[in-house]
Amino acid sequence: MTEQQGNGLATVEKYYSQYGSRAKELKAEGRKVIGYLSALAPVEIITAAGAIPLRLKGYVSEAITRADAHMETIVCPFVRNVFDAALKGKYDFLDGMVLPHQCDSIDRTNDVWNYNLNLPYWHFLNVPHVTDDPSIEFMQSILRIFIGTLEKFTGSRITDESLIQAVKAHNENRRLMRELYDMRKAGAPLISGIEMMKVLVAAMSLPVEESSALIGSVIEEVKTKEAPADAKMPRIMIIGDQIDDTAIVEAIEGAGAQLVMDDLSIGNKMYWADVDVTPDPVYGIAGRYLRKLKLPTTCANSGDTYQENLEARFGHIRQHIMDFKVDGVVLFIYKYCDPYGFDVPAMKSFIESTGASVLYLEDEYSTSTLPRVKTRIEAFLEMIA
Amino acid sequence: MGDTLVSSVIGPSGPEHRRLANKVMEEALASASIVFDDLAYVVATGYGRINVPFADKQVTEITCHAKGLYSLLPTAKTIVDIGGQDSKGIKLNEGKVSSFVMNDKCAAGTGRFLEVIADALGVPLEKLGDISIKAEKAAIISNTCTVFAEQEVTSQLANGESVANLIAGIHEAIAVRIYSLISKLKISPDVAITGGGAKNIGLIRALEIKFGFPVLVPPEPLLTGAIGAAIVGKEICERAAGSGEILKRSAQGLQEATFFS
Amino acid sequence: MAYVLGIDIGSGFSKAVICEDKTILSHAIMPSGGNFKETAGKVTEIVLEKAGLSPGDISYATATGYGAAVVDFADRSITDISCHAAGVCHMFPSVRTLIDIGAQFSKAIRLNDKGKVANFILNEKCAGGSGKFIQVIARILHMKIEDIGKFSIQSDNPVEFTTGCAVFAESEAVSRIAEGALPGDILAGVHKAMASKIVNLVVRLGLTGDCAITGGGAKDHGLVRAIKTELNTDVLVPEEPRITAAFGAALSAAENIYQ
Amino acid sequence: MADDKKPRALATQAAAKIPKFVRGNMSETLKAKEEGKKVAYAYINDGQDEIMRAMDIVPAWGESFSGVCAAKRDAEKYLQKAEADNFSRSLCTYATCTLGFDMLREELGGEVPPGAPWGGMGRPDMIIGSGQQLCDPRFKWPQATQHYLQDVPVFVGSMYYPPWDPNMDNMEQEKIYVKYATEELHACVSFCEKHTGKKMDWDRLAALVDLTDRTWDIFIDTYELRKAVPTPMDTGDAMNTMVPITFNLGTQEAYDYYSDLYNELKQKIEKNQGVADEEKYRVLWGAGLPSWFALGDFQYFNSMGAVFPAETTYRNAEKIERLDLPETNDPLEHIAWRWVRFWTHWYDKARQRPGSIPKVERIIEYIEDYKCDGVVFHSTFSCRSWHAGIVQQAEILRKIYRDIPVLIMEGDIVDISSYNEADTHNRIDAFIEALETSKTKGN
Repeated sequence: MTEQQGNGLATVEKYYSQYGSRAKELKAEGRKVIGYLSALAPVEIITAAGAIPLRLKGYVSEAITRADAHMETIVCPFVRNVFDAALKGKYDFLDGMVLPHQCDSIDRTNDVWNYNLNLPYWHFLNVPHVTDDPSIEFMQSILRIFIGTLEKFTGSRITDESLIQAVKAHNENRRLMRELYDMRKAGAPLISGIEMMKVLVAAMSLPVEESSALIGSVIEEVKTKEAPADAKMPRIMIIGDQIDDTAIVEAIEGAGAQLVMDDLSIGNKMYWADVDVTPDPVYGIAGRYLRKLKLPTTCANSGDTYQENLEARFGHIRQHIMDFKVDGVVLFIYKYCDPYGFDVPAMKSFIESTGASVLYLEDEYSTSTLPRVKTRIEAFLEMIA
Repeated sequence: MGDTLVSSVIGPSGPEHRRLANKVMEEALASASIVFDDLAYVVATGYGRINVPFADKQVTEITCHAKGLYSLLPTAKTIVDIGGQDSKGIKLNEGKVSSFVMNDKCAAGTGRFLEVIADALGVPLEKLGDISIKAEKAAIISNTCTVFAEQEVTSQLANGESVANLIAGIHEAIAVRIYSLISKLKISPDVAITGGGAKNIGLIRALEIKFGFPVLVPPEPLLTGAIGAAIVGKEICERAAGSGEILKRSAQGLQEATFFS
Repeated sequence: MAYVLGIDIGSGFSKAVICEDKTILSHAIMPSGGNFKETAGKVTEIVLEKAGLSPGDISYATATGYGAAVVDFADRSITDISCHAAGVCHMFPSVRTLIDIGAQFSKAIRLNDKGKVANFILNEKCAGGSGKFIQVIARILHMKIEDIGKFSIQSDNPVEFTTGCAVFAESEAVSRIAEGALPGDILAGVHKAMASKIVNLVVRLGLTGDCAITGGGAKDHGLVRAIKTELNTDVLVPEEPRITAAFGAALSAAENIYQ
Repeated sequence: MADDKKPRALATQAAAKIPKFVRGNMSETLKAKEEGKKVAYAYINDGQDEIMRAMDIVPAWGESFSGVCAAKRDAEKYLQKAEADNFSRSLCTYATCTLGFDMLREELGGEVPPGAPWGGMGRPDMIIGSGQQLCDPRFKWPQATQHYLQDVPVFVGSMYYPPWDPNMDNMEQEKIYVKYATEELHACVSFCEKHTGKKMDWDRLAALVDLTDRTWDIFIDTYELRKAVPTPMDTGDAMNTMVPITFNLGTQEAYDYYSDLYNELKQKIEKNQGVADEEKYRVLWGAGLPSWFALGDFQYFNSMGAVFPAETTYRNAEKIERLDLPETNDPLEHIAWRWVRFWTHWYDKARQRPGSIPKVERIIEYIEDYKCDGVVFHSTFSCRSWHAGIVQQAEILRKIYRDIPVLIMEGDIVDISSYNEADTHNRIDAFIEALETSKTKGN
């Protein structure tokens, strides 16, 4: 990846606009590529299996044309869009897919994906929704089942040593991405929200070492940038599940705001918490994905009181709002999403209690609604100005 | 620079925003008997605000409705704007927007809903109000989807339900949608209604029943946003005059703009 | 020789057909409007007049369609799904898969070899795949429904419609026009969007045998072309696709006499 | 198309007793206070019924309450209340309806809002949810409720079952799942002990677990009587007779209810009494919760000679022997095995038929056993859990079994705004015609 030195953002642009192109190349060289859905998929294990983990994304500007023949329209619009993309052949180069049990929209359509795509390798990772000790133990068991199926598929054992190496590699990847995030704390960030979105998307389409190299070169490039004049633009944070396109970010930054932070499932949720390197690596992995990763589908009601539960669920959001001096939060939730949808009133009042304003948008995974979304965002910015 | 409204023009929108923008502007200038260059500043708002090339600034209809309405009805705390494409609720705090809501990706509770139904019943849009207040009993319209509500209306009509009752039923249905939208703002009086929907007495009555108190309606509801835009422009000019800075104006004159259409 | 009447009160149009046994003597089509009952009477008058018959000459009348219930002078009513099947089977005996595109609903129907409904499926509670979609777009383009086909067919660059909602397709179309898209391309886009929704119904039903399209949508060449492309097979279209159900109703009326 | 507006009539006296049953369950939650009992918000099929019963905790069922609101077409005000606080209209309407009711009750300082159907539900002392595979609202709903009842403690347990995978042996996985579920049930017991201040009486629990086994058995024995031609009871009634097995599991009342129903059905069979005047078509209710505000549609089917001798919905029980449960002294482990096997005991069958899935195997078995001529699915827009995948089931059924007439109806459990009677009846009419065709073709 030497060609990257100095022109990281150019490479990012390439991998963002031609998503998965690098994985395709490596596939041609004989590497195995495993697609995965959701931030719940333990990429460490895929890496340890010698395969390339490729995050499945949708295509917001494409209409869903083929999925509806097999999948109800009451299913999460993001899931439908990705499935549609797969039916259209956009993921034909994959050797297999892992669908973690994030929500009903994935759990209840697991059969539909498997039946219609029928890839050489398929696994539904039955992640629990609860985070107590029995759940951690259960999580380890199902991770071992997952490891077993990968070993069967690749024909080679996944040793604890290779898992530990993978854990370290992905922790390093997370560390680098956090370093890039830190560059957005400045009054005038050196990297725009649009650039950041492209980095996040590009990074999830590469083998971990290449991903780290790319982030590294982006950091180098961004460092050398001329610091822009400290413009008094409102600082925005976006919260949601998988937003993997710049369209919405362009709507925000195009209206004269700066997107300085996110709590998205391809962003901060992926990179904030490391896996503890434990003697039994599976234990560390289970703990990271079940407890450290903050998703509305892992029900952390560890606390005895409602306040404690709130802290466990949303505490990290307040931290980000303070660290990144956030003025306004865009809460972008997909229609038909029970896990996020039921959180909205509590999350909204929690965020407002930090002094930040909230714009709640319930929308499709589609640019078709962009004109209306833009008006809301502009009005929101006029309001908090 | 005074506060008086010198001239106003209302024209139907449509696909060719740009040409229509020029047309209404020309008419407004004519009726005020001034020329484009006499204007100190031009602010565009509304769904097609980006298609007003000669505007110096674009501001959303939310902010403009707030400003405009505050100047017309200073006691209003909550604004309900029932437009063609969407309905909005705006919470006012001393004339500034403190929060707002817009209807989701569904035409239920918007002016389009009324247009579609008026079409289906063969009743002119502006007549809906007067007809519906003659209804003895509002028909039950269970579908919120515009298209299926239309089907529901036609079938009830076929089963002999009266046009007046159906229109009243439709107003009831829209009032329900709008009310639950506005409820997200924690409604506080006075409530003012603007936009095309405000011209529909039947809909106003239905909403008043939901709110439980009478609502305010400006003399020309359709103008509220434009008036607000003018006020925004005036404020910008005054701020500039105060700080002595030169206003950045759009390069596009009115004449060049017409080439776009 | 017995004369039979088939009358189809759709949510958009009302159609009537008079047959002598199984041959069409006359047909009539008019908008259903607000008063189905009145329309039913009127369309029957017209079709009788065209055939030079009086009500007394009709030995059996079968009603179908959305407003069938109001046709009090009918001897019997059947759903338009069965009537479309009967009508098409008589015109094109080889057809096993039938697509009907009405004002409110699109249907995919599978026929058995006797022209009876073996299985069927209607579009979801969303008008995206129905004729409504076209009406909405035609309205903002200030265009007559019947002119739409020829505009659409000229387009080789259809606009991508990302919304499925017939009502909100309007705002999407408006912004496309503002961006300078050509009417033809927009219509082709609408047809593409509708076709994929309709074809999904066929996929769910399973495409078998020859395929025919009936209903108002079948008069739209642009839509028919788009469906052919999506289905990747040829389709049959009756000369006057809108009267298929009324014809089917007349055929079943004829059968009733000889039972 | 005769527009059938008759009030809903039931085929069995047992079904007619149900409103009293439901009303009783709801008033229990209101009486509990003076009886010194604790009330818990609970959610059906969470496997925690016997625990609550053994500790005299009165379950308050949100699903039941919302269903009643819907049946009385009186849910809109609650749905709107929830919507006003930003709960999306696309979320589970069982949950949003009850949440709206909770909000109103809190505004009245805990007093039940006037005009609440059947007296409404009392304020809970605790909330017992489950992060099990049944649906997301099962663990999000309790969390969302606590936002309004902040002093009320919430427990969310978990009861998973091995996912269906044609290439994997679920048997070895089951042990992992049962171990996990058992530990979660024990956690539930500790939670209940903590918040009732009582200790669990394990003998009593064991007795109740045994009672539930016997209730599952008699429930299935009773429902299998519906194989008779004409069927003595159809799904229209079953949407009522589901109440005891769903909301009163682990009570003698539930057991007695089904033994009464068993006897009633026996008599009807002897007298050759059917549901329809003339039973022309037998239809399987293949999947989906009903539109509680439109149960009259079952009568509309009946009026055309179509009856439903079986349904997959709310048949959430199985003959215990068929589940072949391993021996255990821990009643909680027994509950875990019972629920896990309830889902997995179809897997082997599905594995034997290439291209099949367990849900479709179950449908095929019922089609054969109950001699069904067609299948009706009901898709409700606010519930993903039971309704995502129906299109797939219909497709697989057609491909691996036969081209049996299928009708997919659309509506919602509680929100009437998605329902259109004229359209629904039109679809039913066409389906009946398709049934007629396939029967004449058949013989």
